[in-house]
Amino acid sequence: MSLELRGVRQSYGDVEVLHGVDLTGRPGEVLAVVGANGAGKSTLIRVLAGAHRMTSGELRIDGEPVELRSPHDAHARGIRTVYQELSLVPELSVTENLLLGAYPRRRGGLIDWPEAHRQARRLLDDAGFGGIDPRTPAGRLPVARQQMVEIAKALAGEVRVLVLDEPSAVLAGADLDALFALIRRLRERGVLVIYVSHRLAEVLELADSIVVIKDGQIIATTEPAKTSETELIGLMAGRLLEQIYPARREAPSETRLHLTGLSRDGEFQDVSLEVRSGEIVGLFGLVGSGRSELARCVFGAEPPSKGTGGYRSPAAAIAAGLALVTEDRKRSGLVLGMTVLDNIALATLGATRRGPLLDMTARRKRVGEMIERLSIQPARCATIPVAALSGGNQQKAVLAKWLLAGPRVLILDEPTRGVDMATRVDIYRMVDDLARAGLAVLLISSDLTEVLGATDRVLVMRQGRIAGELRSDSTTEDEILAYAIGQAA
Amino acid sequence: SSEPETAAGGGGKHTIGVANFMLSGPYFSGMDKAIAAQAQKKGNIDILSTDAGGDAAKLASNVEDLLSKNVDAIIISGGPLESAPAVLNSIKAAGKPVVLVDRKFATGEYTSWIGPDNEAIGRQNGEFLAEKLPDGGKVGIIKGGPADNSIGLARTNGVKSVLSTKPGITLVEAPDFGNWGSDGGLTVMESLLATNADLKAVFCENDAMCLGAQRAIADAGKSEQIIIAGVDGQAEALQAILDGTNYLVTGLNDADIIGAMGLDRAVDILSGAQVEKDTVVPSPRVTKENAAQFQNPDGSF
Amino acid sequence: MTGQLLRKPALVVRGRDVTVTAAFVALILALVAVAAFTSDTFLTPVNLTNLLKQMVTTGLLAFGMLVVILTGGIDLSVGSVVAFSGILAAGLVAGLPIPVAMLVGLLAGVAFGAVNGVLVARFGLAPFVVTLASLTTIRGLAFVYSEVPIAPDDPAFFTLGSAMAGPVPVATLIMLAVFAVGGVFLTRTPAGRAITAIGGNAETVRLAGISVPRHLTLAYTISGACAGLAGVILASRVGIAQPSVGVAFELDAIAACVIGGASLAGGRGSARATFGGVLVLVLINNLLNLYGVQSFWQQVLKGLIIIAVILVQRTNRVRG
Amino acid sequence: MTGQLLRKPALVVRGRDVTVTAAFVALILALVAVAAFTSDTFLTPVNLTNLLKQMVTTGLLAFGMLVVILTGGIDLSVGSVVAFSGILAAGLVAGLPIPVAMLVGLLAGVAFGAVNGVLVARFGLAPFVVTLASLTTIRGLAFVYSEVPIAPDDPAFFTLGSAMAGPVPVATLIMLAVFAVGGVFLTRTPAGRAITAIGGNAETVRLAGISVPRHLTLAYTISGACAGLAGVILASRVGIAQPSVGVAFELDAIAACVIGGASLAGGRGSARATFGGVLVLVLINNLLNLYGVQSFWQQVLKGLIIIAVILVQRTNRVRG
Ligand SMILES: Nc1ncnc2c1ncn2[C@@H]1O[C@H](COP(=O)(O)OP(=O)(O)OP(=O)(O)O)[C@@H](O)[C@H]1O
Ligand SMILES: Nc1ncnc2c1ncn2[C@@H]1O[C@H](COP(=O)(O)OP(=O)(O)OP(=O)(O)O)[C@@H](O)[C@H]1O
Ligand SMILES: [Mg+2]
Ligand SMILES: [Mg+2]
Repeated sequence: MSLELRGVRQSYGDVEVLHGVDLTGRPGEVLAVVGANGAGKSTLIRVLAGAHRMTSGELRIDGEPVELRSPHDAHARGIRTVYQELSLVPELSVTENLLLGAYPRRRGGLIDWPEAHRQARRLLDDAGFGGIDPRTPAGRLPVARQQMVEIAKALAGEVRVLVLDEPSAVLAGADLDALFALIRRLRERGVLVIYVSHRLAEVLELADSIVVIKDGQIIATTEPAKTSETELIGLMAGRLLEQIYPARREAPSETRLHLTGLSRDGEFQDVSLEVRSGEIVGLFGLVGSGRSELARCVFGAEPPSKGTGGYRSPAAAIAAGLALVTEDRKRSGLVLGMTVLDNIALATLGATRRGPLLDMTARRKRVGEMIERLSIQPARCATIPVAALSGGNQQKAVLAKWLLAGPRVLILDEPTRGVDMATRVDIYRMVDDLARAGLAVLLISSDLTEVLGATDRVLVMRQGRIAGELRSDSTTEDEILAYAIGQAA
Repeated sequence: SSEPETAAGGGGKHTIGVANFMLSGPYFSGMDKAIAAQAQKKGNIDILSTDAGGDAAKLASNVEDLLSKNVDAIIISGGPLESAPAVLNSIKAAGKPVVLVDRKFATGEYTSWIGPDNEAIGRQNGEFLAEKLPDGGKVGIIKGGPADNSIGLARTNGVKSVLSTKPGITLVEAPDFGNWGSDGGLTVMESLLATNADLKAVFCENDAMCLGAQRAIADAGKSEQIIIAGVDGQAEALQAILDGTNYLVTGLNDADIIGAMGLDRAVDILSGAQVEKDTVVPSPRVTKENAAQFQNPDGSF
Repeated sequence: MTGQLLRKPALVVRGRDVTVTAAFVALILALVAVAAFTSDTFLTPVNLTNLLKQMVTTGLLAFGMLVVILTGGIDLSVGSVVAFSGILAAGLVAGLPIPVAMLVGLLAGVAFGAVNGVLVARFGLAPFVVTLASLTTIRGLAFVYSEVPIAPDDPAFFTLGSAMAGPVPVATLIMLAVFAVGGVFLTRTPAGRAITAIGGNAETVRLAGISVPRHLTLAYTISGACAGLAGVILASRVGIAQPSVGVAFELDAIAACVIGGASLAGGRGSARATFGGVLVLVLINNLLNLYGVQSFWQQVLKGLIIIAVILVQRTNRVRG
Repeated sequence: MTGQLLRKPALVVRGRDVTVTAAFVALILALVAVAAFTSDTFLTPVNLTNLLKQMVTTGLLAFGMLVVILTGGIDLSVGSVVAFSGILAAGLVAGLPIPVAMLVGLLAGVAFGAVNGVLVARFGLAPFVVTLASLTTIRGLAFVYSEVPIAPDDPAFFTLGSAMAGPVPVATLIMLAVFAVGGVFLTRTPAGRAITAIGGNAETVRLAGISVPRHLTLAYTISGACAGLAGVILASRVGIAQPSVGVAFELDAIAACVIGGASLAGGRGSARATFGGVLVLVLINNLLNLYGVQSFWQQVLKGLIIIAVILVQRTNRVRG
């Protein structure tokens, strides 16, 4: 079915976020929506999903004006949405999450669980995600699997429009391929797929047409053949970014992080590695290869079962100069209800004191400088809740928190997930500056280009072990991937 | 400001404050009502009643509220409260008379007290049970518990002081409290029956618990075997006694009488009369023979 | 919060939560075994019947509480509802046939539950405070209805509470039926699953097109209904309805749910395990009485035992 | 959960949570105005002094409760601690100087709080159940210590509770000092910020190198200390310590926090607004008394007014 948005405006409270968006999608089309953090992509999607009523404007389906009163309404019309934030019920089984509200029933009205599991199985198989056991509680699955369940959930019943908000942010390797294959199958079946992503390479590969949204307005509509990554970034950011990755000139000196035979049962085994002052070491692996667990263990968040080099507790790690930017900022990076100031000051709570009291002036000053240095937007955000920032700016706030602690070793776990290109460039630049100033950086990433572009060395993890070590300037994406999937020569 | 009013009222328009420690028990709410009813009967008396909901500090606040409204006298129905020296002090400081009804406070100065002799009620019950159990046997005791300790203790001690001297009678105290309610009396009795099937009688520290215990005994089919003795004279208990059930006796502790007397006492004091300091209201033994005369269809308890 | 869930997930088998873990069953059996070996009285028919009778009120309240707890809420007002429903039913016996009077008593519980539900669901107020306020108001109303206890003359009023079906009290059978039907409701009907899911992630449920307010209201109404039923049965059992009855009953009900492994954050808990929690509480009370532990020490021990039980429950869950 | 946070952010001005909204202040002023215009008695010095005295216990308990609620927990045991601390202090007067006896009473509260804290923090047990169990145990211990109330002879025992500093009771000054110092503690010390942050996201706080167990324990210890202090002051004010005092005190304390806009999920709430909540509760009680509303109707109305107040609070927050 074709879908048309005319002059859509949407506000949160008094703040208008979408200023008259026009958009047209046709059946069998993959329509990519790209834009910087906070441009309004997710808001647009929530309007399409019936989760927000638009302030003004019109939605036409097959030329007919319609009003979406609720998510249910949109669902009934075949518009399915996979939100940017995972929204499964963690306690419930995958089956229940897939069928929530639409269970198969026996005569007498009771839920037919065996049939429900069969239907769930079928949904997962049809989506190409056969590896997931429908009886597992959703909360037990790794993030990537949860994302796949979300996608499969959207496919129940008759789908006519599928809206995906950054589905690839947590996927990699075969999982990503499965998603692309699914999207192509859907396109062939005449489904309109609206696809939001910060990964421009995959947008260019997948999309039929691309719209660029900036500050709540569509500023360009184009096609992959007629544009390039650089041009898109320029449009999104409103400035030209001549170079994404800073040129690395490695000058490593003393060893700052040294792991020998570190293991944690069931998660990773026998990991030995070194990160030296002034270098950026990438840690690549497929989702579930144990990189995050390794980082948490080094940082003292979880005890190791064997080996040396990890710290006893986060406090000990911080005292030794470590900083860990975790992969899930909402769950373990931020206190969402607190102010930006409180969040940024959290890891250095005791640092600004006058007697037993916090020195509020000094604290505001320190944090203010950091907000400026990382150009966190909006600029005067110190006293607003961090939850009100866009994703990319939240990520910068986490980084700011750790930079205030003046670390000697910085571990970054997927620091650019969900972050727009312009901001990424800022982050790469910042990390590079830090390395040049003598920091040792361990960069965990599932983004191959990033791993190649931003680091000096790459360690590849596979099934909890270090499977290989490569030099970034003399290897290729294929080679790294080969190690990651265990097919290296 | 009340001085001219009193003068204009031509002799005896008074406001009397009633400070209830708690109203959530039929005995206590009955007391409150009896005071109000007697004031109504007398005319010319305004009653301001407060309830502390079982909270001693709230009682103190309530009394302070009453004093700030410049009441002429205060009646305290202290219920399970053992004493409230600070409250009595503040009333004294305000120069107002205070009449205690039912509960005599262990410490502190008061103007007058009207209430029962709980130990005497207990002894009375003990003697009755001793008469009914000439061959001895086991007598269960169900206590109310924390909220009302010394009153309950006095009643139980009264019973014990008599029965422990009788050969052949053994006393079995239930380990758990009945919390002064019928539901509590029921469960405690059930447990007691499980461990002591051969009880011949049971004494509870008030009628409400006895009524619950009576059901438990009936459910166990032991109504013929076990007789019941309570305290208070709660309407349902009087009915049960009159009906000739195994509920044989209670000791009258009549909120209506005590309440009315308390109000009268306060008025007497205000009119300058010389009054008795402590007045024990007799608690007649109520059995089938005399129960009818204590039934009061208009009574509030 | 989500983080903790991820680290200690509930077991789910065939779409059903399994919190009645082996260790928990073992704990109950151990309690029974200790009781049987150390007390001559424990296994006597009289005592067993007592046990069956004494679990009725806590059991009924605990099931209603579980439903509310599954949504992530709490219902503090159940004790007051017990009082109100009981005294209303007893009061109405004067003018209405007994079954009708009792039904009206129960319906009063339903009505209070629905009001709680609407305040929580439609107005978005915190369940703790809403039901705390209604605890106060409903208790007041019970006293306003009758300050004094009401004891209906008609002995038929006692039937519901004291009738026996063989060795088992009818009231106990009713309570068991509530658990059985309630268990099926929670695990095998869309409404039951929606209630469970709301406690896990209300926003997701809303986006799935399921009405969150309606199901929240339903949950509180069920709790009100259970409390109303408990109130009527209790009044019938005691033969006297007291406006002061039921103070702090909510605490035992909540304790039963938590001992049964329910999470106060919502989304986790089962009818069977909650019933286990009720058993544990009733067994503890019974044992302390059989051993003749004095009342104050009973309180001291009861608190300590509850802590011990949830420590066992927790250790078990972390390992599991 | 996250969704809700996004939709209703707390107002935050200059790094401090501002939950004392204009409407809330207006509400309190309106209550005062109504009281002043409709009752001759309200503005009399005697009544105002009463008000000051009446807010002491609820105030002290509410501040301690706030600290625990900020961490996302709850402390149900405060009422029992009030009883234990009071009776211990009164009992010790026989052998110890009065200030020392009172200090020991307070320290008993600190100790109970610390035990609650350790059970919650180190063993990861649900605060609701831990403090529910300790409510029972501590109440039992109070009775074990003395079944009967203790009234020390020495009139100096009354001083703490009844001394006046001009028109203001000393006990009220102590309570106000707790709020003042406590407010600074919560907003301007590392530990206070950590406690607030834990309620928002404990995992984030842990990874920031801050000891979550230590701060949780601290929070419960503060609540225990406040309850101990309240217990000692109460015993001194009444002149007699009863083991049965304090039942359901926790409910008013929690209500005060919530009326002041604290979130029971943790992370949101302020000392000032909680003090406002205490004021509202005390004013409601005082007014109902001044108007001579009958006791049971007082209960009915009190519940309804609490609902009305939090409805106003909520409407205000959603708009804000
Ligand atoms: N619930 C909300 N309340 C208030 N403001 C919001 C809310 N959600 C989003 N915003 C604001 O609306 C703007 C658009 O946000 P939106 O989430 O649509 O951006 P986005 O393009 O999806 O960004 P990202 O790439 O970071 O996901 C941002 O400025 C954001 O801060
Ligand atoms: N279903 C599951 N149940 C329990 N533990 C799991 C499950 N799936 C994964 N894990 C554990 O989590 C570990 C690491 O998963 P995680 O997804 O964090 O790895 P990762 O390499 O950091 O990948 P990414 O950060 O890209 O998600 C796994 O090695 C495994 O021990
Ligand atoms: Mg977005
Ligand atoms: Mg990871």
